[in-house]
Amino acid sequence: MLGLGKKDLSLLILVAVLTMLAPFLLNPFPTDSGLAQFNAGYPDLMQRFVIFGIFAIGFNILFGLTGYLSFGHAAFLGVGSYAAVWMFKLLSMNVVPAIILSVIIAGVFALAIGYISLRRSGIYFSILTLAFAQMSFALAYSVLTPITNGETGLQIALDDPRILGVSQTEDGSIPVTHFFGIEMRATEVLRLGGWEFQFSAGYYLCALVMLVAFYLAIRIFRSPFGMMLRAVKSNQQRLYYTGLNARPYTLAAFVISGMYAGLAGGLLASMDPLAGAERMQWTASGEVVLMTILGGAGTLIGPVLGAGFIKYFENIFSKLNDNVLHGWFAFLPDGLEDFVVTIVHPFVGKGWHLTLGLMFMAVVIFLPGGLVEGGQRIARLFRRRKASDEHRAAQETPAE
Amino acid sequence: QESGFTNAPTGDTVTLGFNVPQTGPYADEGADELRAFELAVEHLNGGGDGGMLQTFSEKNLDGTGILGKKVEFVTGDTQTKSDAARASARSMIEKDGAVMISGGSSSGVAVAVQGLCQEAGVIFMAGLTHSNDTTGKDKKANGFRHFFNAYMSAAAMAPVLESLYGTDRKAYHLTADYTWGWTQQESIQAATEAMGWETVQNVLTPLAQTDFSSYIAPVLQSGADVLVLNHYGGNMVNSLTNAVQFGLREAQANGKDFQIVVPLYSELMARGAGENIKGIPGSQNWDWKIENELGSRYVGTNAFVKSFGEKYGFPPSQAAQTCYAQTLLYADAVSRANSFNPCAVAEALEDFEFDGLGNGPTSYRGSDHQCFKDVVVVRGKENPENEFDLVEIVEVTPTEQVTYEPDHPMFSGGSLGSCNPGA
Amino acid sequence: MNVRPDFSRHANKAETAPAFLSVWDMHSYYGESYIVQGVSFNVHEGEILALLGRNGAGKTTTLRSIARLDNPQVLKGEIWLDHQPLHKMRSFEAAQAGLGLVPEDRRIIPGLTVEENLQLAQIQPPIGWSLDRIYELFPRLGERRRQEGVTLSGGEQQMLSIARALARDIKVLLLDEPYEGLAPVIVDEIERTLRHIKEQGMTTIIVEQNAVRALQLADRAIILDTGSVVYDGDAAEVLDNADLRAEYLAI
Amino acid sequence: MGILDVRDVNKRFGGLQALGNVNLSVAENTVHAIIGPNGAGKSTLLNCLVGKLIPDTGSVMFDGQSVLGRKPYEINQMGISRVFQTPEIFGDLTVFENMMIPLFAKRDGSFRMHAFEGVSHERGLIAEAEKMLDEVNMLDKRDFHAGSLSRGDKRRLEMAMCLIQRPKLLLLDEPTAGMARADTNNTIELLKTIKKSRDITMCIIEHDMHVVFSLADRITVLAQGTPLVEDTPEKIKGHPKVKEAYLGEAA
Amino acid sequence: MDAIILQTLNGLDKGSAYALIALGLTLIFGTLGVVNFAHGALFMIGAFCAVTLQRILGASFTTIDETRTDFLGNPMQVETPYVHAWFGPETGASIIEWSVPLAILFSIPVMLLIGLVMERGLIKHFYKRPHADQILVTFGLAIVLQEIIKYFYGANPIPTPAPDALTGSYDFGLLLGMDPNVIIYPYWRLVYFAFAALVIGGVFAFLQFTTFGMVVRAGMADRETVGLLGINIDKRFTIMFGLAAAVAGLAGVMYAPINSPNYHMGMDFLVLSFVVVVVGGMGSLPGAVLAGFLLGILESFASMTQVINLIPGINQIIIYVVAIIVLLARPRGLMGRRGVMEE
Ligand SMILES: Nc1ncnc2c1ncn2[C@@H]1O[C@H](COP(=O)(O)OP(=O)(O)OP(=O)(O)O)[C@@H](O)[C@H]1O
Ligand SMILES: Nc1ncnc2c1ncn2[C@@H]1O[C@H](COP(=O)(O)OP(=O)(O)OP(=O)(O)O)[C@@H](O)[C@H]1O
Ligand SMILES: CC(C)C[C@H](N)C(=O)O
Ligand SMILES: [Mg+2]
Ligand SMILES: [Mg+2]
Repeated sequence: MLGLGKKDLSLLILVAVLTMLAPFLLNPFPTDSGLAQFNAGYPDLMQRFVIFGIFAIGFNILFGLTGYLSFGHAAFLGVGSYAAVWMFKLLSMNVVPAIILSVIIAGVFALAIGYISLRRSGIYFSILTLAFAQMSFALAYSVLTPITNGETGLQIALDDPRILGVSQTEDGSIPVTHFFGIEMRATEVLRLGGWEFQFSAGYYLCALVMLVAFYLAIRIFRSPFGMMLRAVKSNQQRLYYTGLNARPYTLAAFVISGMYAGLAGGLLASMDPLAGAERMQWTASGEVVLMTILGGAGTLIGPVLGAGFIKYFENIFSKLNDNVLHGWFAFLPDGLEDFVVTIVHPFVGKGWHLTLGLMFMAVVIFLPGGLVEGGQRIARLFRRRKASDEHRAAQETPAE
Repeated sequence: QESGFTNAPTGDTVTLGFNVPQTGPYADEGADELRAFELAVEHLNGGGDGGMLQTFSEKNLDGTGILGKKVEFVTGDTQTKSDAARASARSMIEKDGAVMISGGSSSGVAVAVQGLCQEAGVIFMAGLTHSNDTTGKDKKANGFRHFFNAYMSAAAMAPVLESLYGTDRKAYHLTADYTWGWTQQESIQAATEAMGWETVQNVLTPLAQTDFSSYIAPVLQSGADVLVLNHYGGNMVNSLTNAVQFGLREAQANGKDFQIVVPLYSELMARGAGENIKGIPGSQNWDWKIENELGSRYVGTNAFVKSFGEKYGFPPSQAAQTCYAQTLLYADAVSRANSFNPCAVAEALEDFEFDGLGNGPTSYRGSDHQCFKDVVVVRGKENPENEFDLVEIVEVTPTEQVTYEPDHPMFSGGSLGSCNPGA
Repeated sequence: MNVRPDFSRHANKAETAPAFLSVWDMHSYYGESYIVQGVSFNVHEGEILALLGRNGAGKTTTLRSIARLDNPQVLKGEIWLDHQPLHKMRSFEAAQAGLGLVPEDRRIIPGLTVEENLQLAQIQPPIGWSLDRIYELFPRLGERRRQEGVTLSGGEQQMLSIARALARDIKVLLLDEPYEGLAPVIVDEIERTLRHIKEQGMTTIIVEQNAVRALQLADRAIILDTGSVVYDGDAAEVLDNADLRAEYLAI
Repeated sequence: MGILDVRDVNKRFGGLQALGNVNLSVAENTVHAIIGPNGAGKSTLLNCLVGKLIPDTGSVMFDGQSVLGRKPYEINQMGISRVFQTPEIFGDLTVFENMMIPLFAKRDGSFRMHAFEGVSHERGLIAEAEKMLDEVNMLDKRDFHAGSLSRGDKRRLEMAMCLIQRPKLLLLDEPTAGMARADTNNTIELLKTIKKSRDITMCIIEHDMHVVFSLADRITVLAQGTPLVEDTPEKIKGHPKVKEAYLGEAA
Repeated sequence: MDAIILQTLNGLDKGSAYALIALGLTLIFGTLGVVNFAHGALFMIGAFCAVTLQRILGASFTTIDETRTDFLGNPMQVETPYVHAWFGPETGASIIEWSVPLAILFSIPVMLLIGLVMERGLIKHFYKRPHADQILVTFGLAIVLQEIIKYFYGANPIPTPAPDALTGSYDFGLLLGMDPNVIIYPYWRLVYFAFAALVIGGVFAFLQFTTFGMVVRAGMADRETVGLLGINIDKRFTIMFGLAAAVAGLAGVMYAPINSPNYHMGMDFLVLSFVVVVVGGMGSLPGAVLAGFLLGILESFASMTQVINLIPGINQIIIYVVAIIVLLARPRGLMGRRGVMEE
C-alpha cells in the first residue's frame, strides 16, 4: 500500500498512530500529581516535537544518506520563517500560502548555497555551509533589520496591510493564523478524572504535515535516488566511473533537505508568528545535527526521536525549579529532603544544559547508533527472551 | 469562579510564570530576578517579614495570596533568545496555566514575549528591559514596564554630565547593534547634543563581539574626548576593559581629560568590570543604598534589602528590585480590580499612582504602560568598602525631568491596541 | 592431539614441540561473524610456511589475528612467539616482540613519502635493515624515495610494503599475497630475496594465491577451508597430491 | 582504425615521464592485453582513457569521438567501463545494491530524479542483477555488505558491476590479482563467454601470464612509459627482449 | 596611514589568539582527526586557571570588625588574604597582582592533566568513530565543562587584571615620530603577541625537529599500520592531546586580562577557530597560524569606521566571506594537505 514495503508501512502506521494519540500519550500524569511537570502534552511542545521532527527528517536526507554534514541548515529554517511571517504581514493570516512560500524560498536559498558549497566535500563543505549560515544570521541580526527586525524578531503588527485579510480584528487586536478559518491556536480541552488532554488545531495540522513529510522521506530512502545518495557516501569515485554524476544528486538532496527545513520554519511561524534571528545561528544548525545523531543518523525514525528528546529536555527540564523539587521530595524528612534537593538541583532548572550534555555523552558512548540502536537492543533482548520462553514452552509441552 | 479569559484560575491557587534567562550571558541577572520572584511569592503567601508589603502605599495585600488564592509559580529559561523565550512563555500559559508572565532581560526578548502575551491574553509584567521600544513602538495593551528606559537614562544623565564634564565635549559612541542599543544611543545623543556636545561618530558593534580593540583603537584619533559605551552586560565589561587597556582613562584630548560614560549601569556589570569601572558615570533604576543615603523618599528599599539580604546573604540588584515590585504591583492590581481578568488588571494598573516600593512616588502611565519615577545617577566607587559597595550615588534625577510626552518621536510608531483577555 | 602443549619459557623444551611460532586453538570474529574456527599450527625457526586456501577461507583473518590487530577479535586461543605470549599483547607490542606483517592491501601510509614510510618503521627499535640495504634490494624505491608513497605503481607499493617490514628487526615475517600485482621478473626477484633472508634465519609465513610458486618456496604448507585447517604437512607433498590440489586449490 | 585510438600520448609527473609517445589502437571486438614491468605506466594509460588523468599531449579517440576533456561519468556513458587495480566498490551497500547502481546508470543516464519510485519495483533490473550475480557465483552473497567481502570477492563484484553495463569497451586493471586459481579460471571462462556472446572490446592489464595468454588477441608491452612491441601472444611469448625485461622464468 | 598601522597591530593581536587556539585545534582536529567541540572549553578552562589562581592567592581569613557594619547593619566581616598576613600587605598585594603570569606555571600541569584525562577517558574511544559521533560527544563534554564552571564561578565575567607594571599602554606613534595619542597600544597585548609567538615557535620546534609529528600524522592516516610497525600510537596520541590542551589553556590564561573570563567564552571562539583551522588547511600547523593572523588582521580592518561606512555590516561577516573565497579558490584551504578529512 502507498508503494511501501510491509515493514515501512507498519512503521508509518505506527508513527501515524503515535502522533495522532500524542495528546494522550504525552500527558500520562494527572494534572495535580507531582509528576505533572513531566507532561509534555501541551500544544506548544507537541508542535515543536513534530516541527523539529520535520526539520531533522529533512536534514537526515542529506546527512544520513550522503554523509555531507551541513552546519548551516538552520539558515533555511530561518528563511522559511521570515518568508511565512512576511506572508502573514502582506497577504493574509491563512497558513497555506505562508507555508508554500517558505518552502519555495528555502528551496531557492538552498539551491544557491548548495550549488557553491557542494564544490567541496568533507569538512570543507561543512565549513562552507557554516560560513553561509553565519553570514545569513549576521545579516538578519543587523544589516537586514528592515526585513527581519533584527534581534527582536519579525512580528506581525496591527498596521500590516494583509491585502487578502484584515489588518486588525474588530476589537482592535492582531488577527491570528488560521487554516481556512480554523484558528491555529484553537484548543479543545478534554478533562477525564484527574487528567487533562489538549487537542490543538495547530498541532494536528503540523502532525499531518509531518506524516506526509515522513512518508515522502521513506519513499526517498527506498528509491533509486536514495540508493544513489548512499552510494555517494560510500564511494564517489566508483559512482563517477559507473557513469553517474554525483553533483546533481547531492545538490538535489541538499535542496530537498533545505525545503524540509523551510517547511519546518514556515510551520513554526504559523504556530507562533514571530521569526527570530537566533533560529539561524550556528547553535541552531548544531542542534539539528545533534538531533539527528542522537536519534540515529541514516535511520528513518531516529531524527524524529532525537528532535523529541532535545526539545523535551529544553522545555521540561528547564522548568524544574527548587520549588518543584521540594514538592516532590516533601515526603522525606526535612534534612534529607534538603539534601536530595541539593543533589538534584544542579541538574535541573538552570542546570538543564548540564543534564543535556551528560545525556549526549551517555547516548553516544553507550549507544553508538543513537536512540534507535537503544530501541533495537531492547527489542532484541525482548525477542531473545521471548524466543527462549517459547523454546522452554516447546520443551515442556511433551511433558504434559 | 471567574471565567471568560485565558487561564482563569480555578481552585484555590493561582499560577504566575517567571520567565528569566537561566543560561547564557545574562544568567546571573536572571538568577537574581528569580530570587526576587521567589521572595515576592513568599511574602504574598504570608511568609517572612513581608518586606515591602509593609511600606507599599496600598494595603490590599495581607499575606493570604492574591484574592485569597495561594500563589504558585513556574519558572522558565529564556536563554536570552526571542524564540526560546516565547516557547518558554507559551508552555507556561498552555501547560501550567499561568495568568501573568514576568521577567526577561534583553529588550528584544521582552518585546517578543510581550507580543505573545498580548496574543494569548495574559498580562506581561516586564522585568529588565530598557529599550524605548518596549513602551514605544512595540507597546502592547497587556504589557507593563516598571523599569526605566533609555530616554529616561539620557534625560537623567545629561545634567550630571554637564556638571561633570562641561558643555564643550565631543562624543564617540559605541553601540550594541539591536533595539536597546539603538534607542539608548539615539536618546543619549539627543540629550547631550541638546546641552552642546558634539557627536563625532557612532559605531554599531555586533552583539556577539567579545574583543572591542579594533573599535576602541580609532577613538583617540577621531578627535573625540568622551567615549559613550551603549553596551550592556558582557559587551560593556569587555568594551570598557578594552578602553581602559588602550589608555583612554588616562588620556588627554582637546586639552581635557578623556572621559568614558556608560549610560546604563548595573551592580553585576560593575563587578565584572572590576577596577576599570571606577569613576565612570551611568544611570540606574534603583540602588540598594538609596534609602540610607537619600532618606525616606525611597522608603521600602531598606525593608526589601533586609528581607532579601537575610534570605540570600547579599544585597539585591536593581533587577531583583524591579521584578519584586512588578509582582507586588500585579498582585495589588488584581486585588483592587477584584479579578484576574487581564482587562480588569490593566485598567487597575493604568494611571495608577503608588509609593513605598523603593523608587519614591511612582505612576504607571495609562497611555503607554510605562512607569515614571526618579532615576539614579551613579558612578563607580573609587574606594569600595566591601564587595557589594561598587557604585556610589551621584544624584537622583527627579521624575519630572525624565518624563516625556506619550507621542514623543522616540516612542512613536506603534499603538497599544486593546487589551486582550484571550479565550 | 587434544593435549595443549605448553609453550611458555618455563616448560621443558625437550618435551614439548620446540616451535618458534605456535598458534593454538585460535577462534576469531569480525563482530558477530565467526571466521577462524579453532586453528592450531606450529612454525619452526627458519622455516617458510605456506598458508593456502580459497578466497574467503580465512587466511588474511588468521594473519591479522596473529598480528593482534583490533579487528578481528580473537576470543579464544593462544599464540606464542619465541616463548612470548602474543595473545596477551596488542599489535604494537606484538610488533616489538618481533612480528612483521605485510598486509594484503599494502597499506602505504598516505601523506608520507617513500622514505618517510621506511623511516617510520625504524622509529621503534630494534631496527632491521638499513635504508641503504633496502634500496640496494629494491633500486626502484631508491629512485622514488621522495615521491608520496601512495602514488607509486601497484607493484612499487608492494615492494615498499615488504621493505618496510624488513626495515625492522623481526623474527617472523607474515606475507599476505606478496606477489599480487607484480611482474613475473619481480616475483622472481622477491622469491630470491625470501630465500636469501631465510638463509639468514628468518621464519616466514606466506599466504599466496599462486599456490605452485608458494609451495615451491615453502618447506611446509597448511591449507585452510572455511576457517579450519584441513591439511598440515610437507609442501612438496601438496604438489604431489593431486586430490588435495584439486579439492582445495583447484590446481 | 580501431574502436579505441591513442595517439602520441605523453604524461609527466614532475620529473618523471610516466607515458612517452604512446600509440595504441584497439580493434573492435578483440581482447587487447597491455603488459609490462611494474611502474611502466599501464595504469596511468588507463587513467588517461577514463578521464581520471588528462594527458599532457596527444589524443584519445573512442568510437570516433575524443574522450579528452570529458568527465569520467560522460566517458562511462559513452560506453567505457573500468575495473580498478584496487577494488572500488560501494562498501556500505549490499552486493545486490552494488549491482543495481550500474544498471540505473545505464538506463537513466548520469542523473535522474527518481526519488519516489521504489527500487523494489524495478523487477526487470532486479532479475538482470541477480542473473549477473549468479554468473559470477555470488548470488549467495546477494545481501552481504560489500565492504565485508574478502578481497577476491570484491574484485569479482567489481567486475560484475562493469559487465552488467554491457560496455562497448571494458578496461580491466589486473582483474584476477588476488583471486584463487579456481576463480581465476572461472573469470577467464566468464570473460571468454562474454566476448563470444556480445559485442565487446576489452583492454586488459595483467601480470598473470596464464590469464593474458588465454584471453588476449593482441598484446602490447609497455616499458618505461613507451610501447616496446605490439604483437600476437605467440610472438610475444618468444620475444627475447620481453623475456628479459618482463617475463623472466615464467616464459 | 596611522589607522592602518594601528589596525594591523590590533589584527596581529587578535590573530595571536586565533592562531593559538587554531594551533591547538589543529593538533587535535587536523592531526588526530578528532572534531573536538570541547576545544573552546579548554581555552575557557585555561582562562579560569588564571581566575582560580587569583582566588587561591587571594584566599583569606575572616575577622569581625565591630566598628563597621555591613549592608544589613550587622558587624562587618573583614577578609584578609593569607598572603597579606604572611608576607605583609605590600608583598602580598603584588603576589596577588602577578597571579596571571604565575598562572602560566599553574595552568600547564592542570591543562596537561585535563587533556590526559579527557583523551584517556573519552576521546580514545572515538578515534575510529564517525565525525558526527565525535561532535556529539565533545559537544556534550563542552556543555558539561561550561556548566561546571558556571556553577562555581557564575555567569558574569570575572575581572582578572594583568600586573600593574604591564597594564599601561605604549605610545608607538611617538616612537615613529608621529603625534602623541595616535598609535597607542596596551603593554599586555604586546606581551600576548610575544607569548603567542613563543608558544607557536615551541610547538613547531617540537614537531619539526622530532619525528613525533610524522608519527602522529601517520597514525591518523592509518593507525593499524603504524601499530604493525611496533609504534604505540595511543601513547603519542595522548601526549599530542595533552599538548593541544596545554596550548589552548595557555592561550586562555594569557587572554584573561584582555577580556574578563566568563563561562561561555569558549563557545564564542569555537566556531571561529574551526573556520580558522579549515581556512588554514586541514592538518597544516603553519596554515592554522597563517590563517589565524590573516583573519585577525582582516577582521580588524573590516571594523574600521571608513570600511563599515562603505559596506555596512562587513565587520560581522568578513571572516565568513574570506573563508568562502579561500575555500572556493583553494580546495584545501591555504596550506591543507590532500586527503585529510575530505570524506
Ligand atoms: N571486516 C570484515 N567484517 C566482516 N567479515 C569479514 C571482514 N573481513 C573479512 N570478512 C569475512 O571473513 C571471511 C574470511 O576473509 P579473509 O579475508 O580472511 O579471507 P582470505 O582467505 O584472506 O581470502 P582472499 O584470498 O580473498 O583474500 C570472508 O568470508 C569475509 O567475507
Ligand atoms: N600521481 C603521481 N605522481 C607521481 N608519480 C606517479 C603518479 N602516478 C603514477 N606515478 C608514477 O608513474 C609510474 C607509472 O605508474 P603506473 O601506476 O601507471 O604503473 P603500472 O604500469 O600500472 O605498474 P603496476 O603494474 O605496478 O601497477 C610509476 O613509476 C609511478 O610511481
Ligand atoms: C538587561 C537590560 C537592562 C538591558 C538590556 N541590554 C536591554 O536590552 O534592555
Ligand atoms: Mg586475503
Ligand atoms: Mg598498475
